[in-house]
Amino acid sequence: QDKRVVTWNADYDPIPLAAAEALIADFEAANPEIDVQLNNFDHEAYKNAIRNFLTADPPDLANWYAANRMRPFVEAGLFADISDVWADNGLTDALASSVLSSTIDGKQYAVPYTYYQWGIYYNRDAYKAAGVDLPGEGGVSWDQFLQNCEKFKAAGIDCVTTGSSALWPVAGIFDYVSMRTNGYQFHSDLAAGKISWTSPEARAVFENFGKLQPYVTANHAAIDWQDAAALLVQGKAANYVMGNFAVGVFKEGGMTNDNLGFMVFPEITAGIARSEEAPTDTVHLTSGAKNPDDAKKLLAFIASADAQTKWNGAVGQLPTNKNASVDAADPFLTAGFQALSTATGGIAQFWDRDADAEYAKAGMEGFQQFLVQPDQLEAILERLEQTRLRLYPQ
Amino acid sequence: MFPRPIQQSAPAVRWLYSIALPVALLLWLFPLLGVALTSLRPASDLAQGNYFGMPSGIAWENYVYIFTETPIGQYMVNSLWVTIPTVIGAVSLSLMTGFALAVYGFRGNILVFFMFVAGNFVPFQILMVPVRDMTLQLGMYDTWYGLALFHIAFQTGFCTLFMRNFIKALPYELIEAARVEGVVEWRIFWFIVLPLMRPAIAALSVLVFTFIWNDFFWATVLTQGVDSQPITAGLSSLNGQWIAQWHLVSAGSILAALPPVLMFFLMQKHFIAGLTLGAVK
Amino acid sequence: MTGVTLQNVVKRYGDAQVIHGVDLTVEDGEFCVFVGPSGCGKSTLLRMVAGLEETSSGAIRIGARDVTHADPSERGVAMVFQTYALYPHMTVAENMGFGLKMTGHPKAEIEKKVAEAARILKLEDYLARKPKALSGGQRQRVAIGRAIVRGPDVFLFDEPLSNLDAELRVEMRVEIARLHREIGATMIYVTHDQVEAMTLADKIVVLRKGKVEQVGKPLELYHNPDNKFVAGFIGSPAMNFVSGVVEGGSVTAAGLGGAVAAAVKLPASGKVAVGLRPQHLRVIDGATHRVDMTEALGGVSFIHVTGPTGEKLVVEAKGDVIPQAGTSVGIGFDAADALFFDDASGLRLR
Amino acid sequence: MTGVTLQNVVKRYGDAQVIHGVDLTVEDGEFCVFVGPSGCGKSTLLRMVAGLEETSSGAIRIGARDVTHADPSERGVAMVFQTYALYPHMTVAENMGFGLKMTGHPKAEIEKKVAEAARILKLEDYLARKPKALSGGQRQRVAIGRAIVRGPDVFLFDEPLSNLDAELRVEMRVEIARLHREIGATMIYVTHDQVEAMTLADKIVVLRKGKVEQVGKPLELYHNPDNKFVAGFIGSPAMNFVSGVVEGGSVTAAGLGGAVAAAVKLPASGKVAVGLRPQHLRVIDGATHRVDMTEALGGVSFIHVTGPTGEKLVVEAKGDVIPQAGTSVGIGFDAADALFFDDASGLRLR
Amino acid sequence: MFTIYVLWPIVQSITLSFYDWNGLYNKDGQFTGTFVGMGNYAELVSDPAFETSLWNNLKWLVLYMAALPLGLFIAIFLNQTVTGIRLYKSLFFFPFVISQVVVGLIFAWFYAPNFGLFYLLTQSITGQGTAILADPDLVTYGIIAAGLWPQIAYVMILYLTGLNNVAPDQIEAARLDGAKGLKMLWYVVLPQLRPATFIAVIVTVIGALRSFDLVSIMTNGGPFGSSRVLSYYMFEMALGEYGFRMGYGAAIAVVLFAIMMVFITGFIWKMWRDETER
Ligand SMILES: Nc1ncnc2c1ncn2[C@@H]1O[C@H](COP(=O)(O)OP(=O)(O)OP(=O)(O)O)[C@@H](O)[C@H]1O
Ligand SMILES: Nc1ncnc2c1ncn2[C@@H]1O[C@H](COP(=O)(O)OP(=O)(O)OP(=O)(O)O)[C@@H](O)[C@H]1O
Ligand SMILES: [Mg+2]
Ligand SMILES: [Mg+2]
Repeated sequence: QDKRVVTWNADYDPIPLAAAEALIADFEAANPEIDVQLNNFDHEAYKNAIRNFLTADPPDLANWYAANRMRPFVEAGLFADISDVWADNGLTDALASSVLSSTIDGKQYAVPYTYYQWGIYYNRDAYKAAGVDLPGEGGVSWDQFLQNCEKFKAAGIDCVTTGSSALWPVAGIFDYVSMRTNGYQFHSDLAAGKISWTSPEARAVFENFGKLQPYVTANHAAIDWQDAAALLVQGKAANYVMGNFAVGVFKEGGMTNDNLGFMVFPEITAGIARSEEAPTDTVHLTSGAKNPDDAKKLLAFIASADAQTKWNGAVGQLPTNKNASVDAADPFLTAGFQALSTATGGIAQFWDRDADAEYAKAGMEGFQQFLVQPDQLEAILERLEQTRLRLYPQ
Repeated sequence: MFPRPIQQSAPAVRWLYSIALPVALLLWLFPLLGVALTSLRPASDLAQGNYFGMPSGIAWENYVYIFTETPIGQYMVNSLWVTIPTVIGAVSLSLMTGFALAVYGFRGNILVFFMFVAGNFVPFQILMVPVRDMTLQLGMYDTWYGLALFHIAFQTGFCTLFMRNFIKALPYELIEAARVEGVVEWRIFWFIVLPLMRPAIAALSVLVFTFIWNDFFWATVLTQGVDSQPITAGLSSLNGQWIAQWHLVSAGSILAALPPVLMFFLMQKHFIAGLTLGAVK
Repeated sequence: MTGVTLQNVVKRYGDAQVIHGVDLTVEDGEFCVFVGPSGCGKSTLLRMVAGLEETSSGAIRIGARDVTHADPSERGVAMVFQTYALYPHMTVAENMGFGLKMTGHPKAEIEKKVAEAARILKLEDYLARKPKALSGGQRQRVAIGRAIVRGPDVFLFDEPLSNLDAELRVEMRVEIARLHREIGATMIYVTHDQVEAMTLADKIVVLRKGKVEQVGKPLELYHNPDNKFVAGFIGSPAMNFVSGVVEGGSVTAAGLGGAVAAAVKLPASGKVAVGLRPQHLRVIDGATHRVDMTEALGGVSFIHVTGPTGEKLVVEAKGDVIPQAGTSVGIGFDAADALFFDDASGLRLR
Repeated sequence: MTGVTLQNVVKRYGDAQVIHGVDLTVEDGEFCVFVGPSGCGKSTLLRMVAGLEETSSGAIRIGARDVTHADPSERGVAMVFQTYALYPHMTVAENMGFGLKMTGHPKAEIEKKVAEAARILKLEDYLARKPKALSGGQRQRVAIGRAIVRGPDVFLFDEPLSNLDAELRVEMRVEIARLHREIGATMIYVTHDQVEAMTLADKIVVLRKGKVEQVGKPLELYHNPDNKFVAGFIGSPAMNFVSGVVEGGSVTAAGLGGAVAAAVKLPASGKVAVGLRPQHLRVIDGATHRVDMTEALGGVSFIHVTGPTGEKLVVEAKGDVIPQAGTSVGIGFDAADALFFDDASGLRLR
Repeated sequence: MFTIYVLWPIVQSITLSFYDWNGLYNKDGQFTGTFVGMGNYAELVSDPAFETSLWNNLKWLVLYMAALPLGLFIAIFLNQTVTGIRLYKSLFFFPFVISQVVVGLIFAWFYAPNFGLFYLLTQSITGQGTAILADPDLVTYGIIAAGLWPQIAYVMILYLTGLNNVAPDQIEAARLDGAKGLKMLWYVVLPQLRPATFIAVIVTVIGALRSFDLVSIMTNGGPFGSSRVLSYYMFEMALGEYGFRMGYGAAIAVVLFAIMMVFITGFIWKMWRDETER
């Protein structure tokens, strides 16, 4: 019973938790001398708890998010550099799509093991009810989409729904409009505070965003994303810009593969390479780890194609390891895998992971406000610009 | 005496009043009644949009559900773990401080007293960061006793104010009489003051119980998991999970409201006496 | 010897001095009553004896012991408060026995003493009741009982009857007098009721602004006051004062209609006050005084008159035949009844 | 004509009847005093006149108007409360002017009337003060002032002086008497103070258990009571009652030591009560009565004696020479002073 | 203990408000903040979110005062002696006993778009449902209304006990003086209710400034921060998901404390006066 212990703090809901436990079992089977102790937290509480346990009582491994979300911990020296894990296991290649988001100052601090695609989920019944043609295989064009919206509006159906009381759902829409208008690099620079909100490019984004605005569910600011999902399920709304995790909710509400559809967000500016949003979940080695060597073994295992295939298969998300495979029976996963693997423009994390926390919040408030009060555009832009100048002094 | 007793007015007015009373009450409690009703609606009613019509049946299963499928029971137990020690701690501490402040005219007495009063009004927010930090450092973050300890400390301010005023209102001659009779101070406290404080203790206990039970802010700040979060914070996080399941939210709300409401009904006299005596919170 | 002796006792509250060096001896077994206008320091003095107020300077002795700085509980005194100060949560028996219980007396002894006190005060039937269930007079009795039980050397009473209504007051007054006869302990009693003071006291101490004005037996103070204040304070209705001028060895009081023969040593000249009690005045024929008002109380009437100098007098008259308000009358008196006081110092001229 | 007439006035609280058909006429400008034991309904009756209590049946007239069901403010009455009921947040002037302000009088007029009332009551210097800053007597004056300002037909007073100390009470009593002379309005005054009743009243109404026992001038009630209750109630100290037996046209009262000549129409036989006021008794040589206690108050002394039948008597004695407690004495009196009452009904035998 | 948990933290908070700190200690447990002097305050001045919060707090303060007349009105309405009135009084008092969390949930349900009663009500009146909590201009009022519900109940109890202690003789005197109805209320009853009013004002002010629970439960400060109040904004800044700016949060708390201090001082001053008068 002299096993070496690796401790791992995580924030899984029941289904991912079971998958993680299976993953641990596999790892322990392969490494019988190591005992992995998973300490699971409530998802919301975890965001708070991690700040405490990293200092007070650090585990070996901790779940968190990539990109800017991990930056404070890296800067405080709480997450350890694991460039060696990447190098030793050839991850730079296997996890190619996630290299950028795992890297700070040229060093890797995270092992990404799952992501999920965003896109437009739609209700075929609603399309039929409004007499709108169903989108084809490659989605619809922007103009077509807006025309459809006009028809939905006439039929009393919300063309685009969302529930923004928690703010982040609007960021999804904005990100897509932004990437489709100006491309991935623009999104990335905007999130990094490098682009002025009053620049013509930014204005162009809002102009397109504004075209969508009249068709978005009214009162979205008062409801949660699940409430909005109910609207889609009930056919009161036709399209929903959401992440793939919402599929479970749609299906719980009674939708099936027959009437739930998925398409990528329409192209706006022609010729821009398509990029997609796919927030990545990661595991990190802490600086205070007591058993870093075995922890790194586990990290490498988590990064492996087999482990990712299995875990994501159980959870219904996409593996980050390009050598892993997805469940072909799930049309949404395969569609997502397809969309992401052909996203030549790049993979974005999500507004609130690409941008610094405070900046992210200010931005999302601006997006939400714009969707409620489009006439306030100037004021919104000016405020955002001020925030930007304060946070990123030129 | 004001307004004029209704008995003295015309029969029509009296009749009107007797009608107006229940109507006003119904309107006043309407939101509460609505929630109580909703908590007993089957989920199917809500799904069909039957939010306000006759429920198609009484769904006790909503309550069964939240007890079996969610940790609401645990939350309630946590609440008790926080509330009961706080009531006992704050009340017994303040009995002593109150006695000292009321009976002995030591120097700085009034200053200490005003300190307690002022502390009582302080916005929680100014305490939040340091208290949270301190609790963390002491390793009591996310434990019921960390939360209870803070509550005891904070409530002692209010309770002392209350107790002191109550003891001050006791006839001072009682204490003098006992002194002349040769009774030592702590016995005066034990045999004379304490028995007379019984109503105050009851009132204060009820009051503190509701305050603590209903506390949300500190529950959010000092606890976070199912293992230690009290019902208010628990309900708030369950609310995050029960999107659009208003029958569950309602049932949870009713459950969370029940203990203080029961307390109020059982100890009504003390409760109101406490409020008007202490009057500040 | 368990008398009480005060020696140049002073009390200060901060800067305000409220007791200005009181010297007083209360003999063993004596019933001593403090009277004086409100705020003169009666209660303060009593509470200093009890030890409830610190003594700023001077010495207090009970019997032979100097108790100036002793704790209240060590002084062997018992006090009866105006508000009774009964412990509301204890029965009558517990109230009475509480002091003994706290000082560790055995139960049987306490019970015996309580029973004895209850017998003296006729409280046997109420021993199991709480104070709330008693009438005012009974409560007062319990308060006294509580004092008796401890068998103190000195009893202190602070206006014990002022919360009772007139009838009960008379009754309890008689009770306290009987008690004093029965136990014979030293008692100090504060009151502002004339009748209580006159009827209960062996010795009355008249206080004024924290100073002793006069000490003496009740009738001594009545008939033989040392100064104008005591003369005016003792006796009801109060003594009439008329200002007079000493001229050549005799007093002329215009308010009384002329010269008053004075059998006392007068100053060479200057002003004096002439004091005459209402019952020593009578209405006679004449036109020196105007009748302002008459009050017929049945057995006795009071006639309020104004003299030629504007000084008002009250005349007591027996019988019902009294002059009408507004008429003019004369005032008669026996010069032997008149007292004379120095106008400036208020001291009695003898 | 602004007298007050009550006609068979009844007051019920639920089932309890507290006023049993009172008939009474108070003449214009008369000063009428209600007296009676506590709880007899004095206040209730007064408040019915004021309109503060509903009248259950009967009629109340003020002047010629029937005001039985009129609003208090319409009756033209003003009331002075025992507690003064001053508005603590208003100055004296505002307190006095409040009634006029409420009835919409112009400011200048209010000021004039307030100034006038303040002059009458010597309150000019206090007009800007709040009641809290006034002494008890001044507050009482303000309360009266408030009543005066409204110039009512009838003034009602409910024990207006009972919250004042003895000295002030005398002073204010004189004040009220002066006021009545000055304004000459009808006044109804409730008190339980003998002296107030005797000295202020034109007419005393003795109430008992919600019924009028006797109405009359003060001395008339004193000398000529209709029944034993009134005889015992009016006069202080109270009349002594000794039970006697009628035998062959004369009364034998063992408590007085034998037969009492009675110049009244006696019943053929049966018991009577013999009433004698303390001042009509005197101590003589003898051994029929034992002296319980003596109270020397200076001018007058009261001797408490117990007769052979155990009946207690109070004897008033002038002068200071009084028997010792415990000695035996006899009791002398003038049979002409004795009053006789039927033992069963209490009615006076004449 | 009180010192440790209440007085000392106040000092610490004030100190902290001069630092920029993300709430993290480094792995050696050392404080990682940097001293920025008045920097946080300077930033506050130009922070639009702070401005919104301040304005909203002002709205809370002003509108919460409505609890006074409304509470008084209900108290007067209930101040009768008819059978069962005690039960009525306690039922009217109910909302106060309930946790603000529950109140928030109840009103969120009441305001919910599409099926909320309020929404339906406005829909039937204006034809266009109003989702209060989604409307940046109305949301604060919606939350205040929810807060008023228990607050009115509280004020009502204070006034009920106050009315109980109104001197009957003064009322009677005023009746003789011809004061009726509103005049009576204004000139005679209200002045006597001053102590009750004073306490009611104090608790209402405190309630308004402490308005954290409802905002947190009902809107999380949204939409786009338009229902923020200082207390919530502080929490958001210090412990919110996108926050962890402890120093900045502390600075907000200090401002809130300063506002409250005005009232605390007033209260203490009045208490001191009462105390010394006794
Ligand atoms: N704690 C105190 N601080 C300052 N002065 C005081 C204090 N207690 C009493 N005094 C003053 O001492 C004086 C004497 O008060 P005391 O109570 O002895 O009067 P008293 O003769 O008993 O009056 P009363 O007949 O009204 O009871 C008063 O002038 C009073 O104002
Ligand atoms: N609201 C009431 N309900 C029932 N009984 C009442 C009420 N008010 C007074 N009474 C009864 O009416 C009777 C007369 O009361 P009232 O106050 O008139 O007496 P009073 O002569 O003024 O006595 P006091 O001298 O004590 O003031 C009393 O027996 C009292 O108990
Ligand atoms: Mg005194
Ligand atoms: Mg009365």
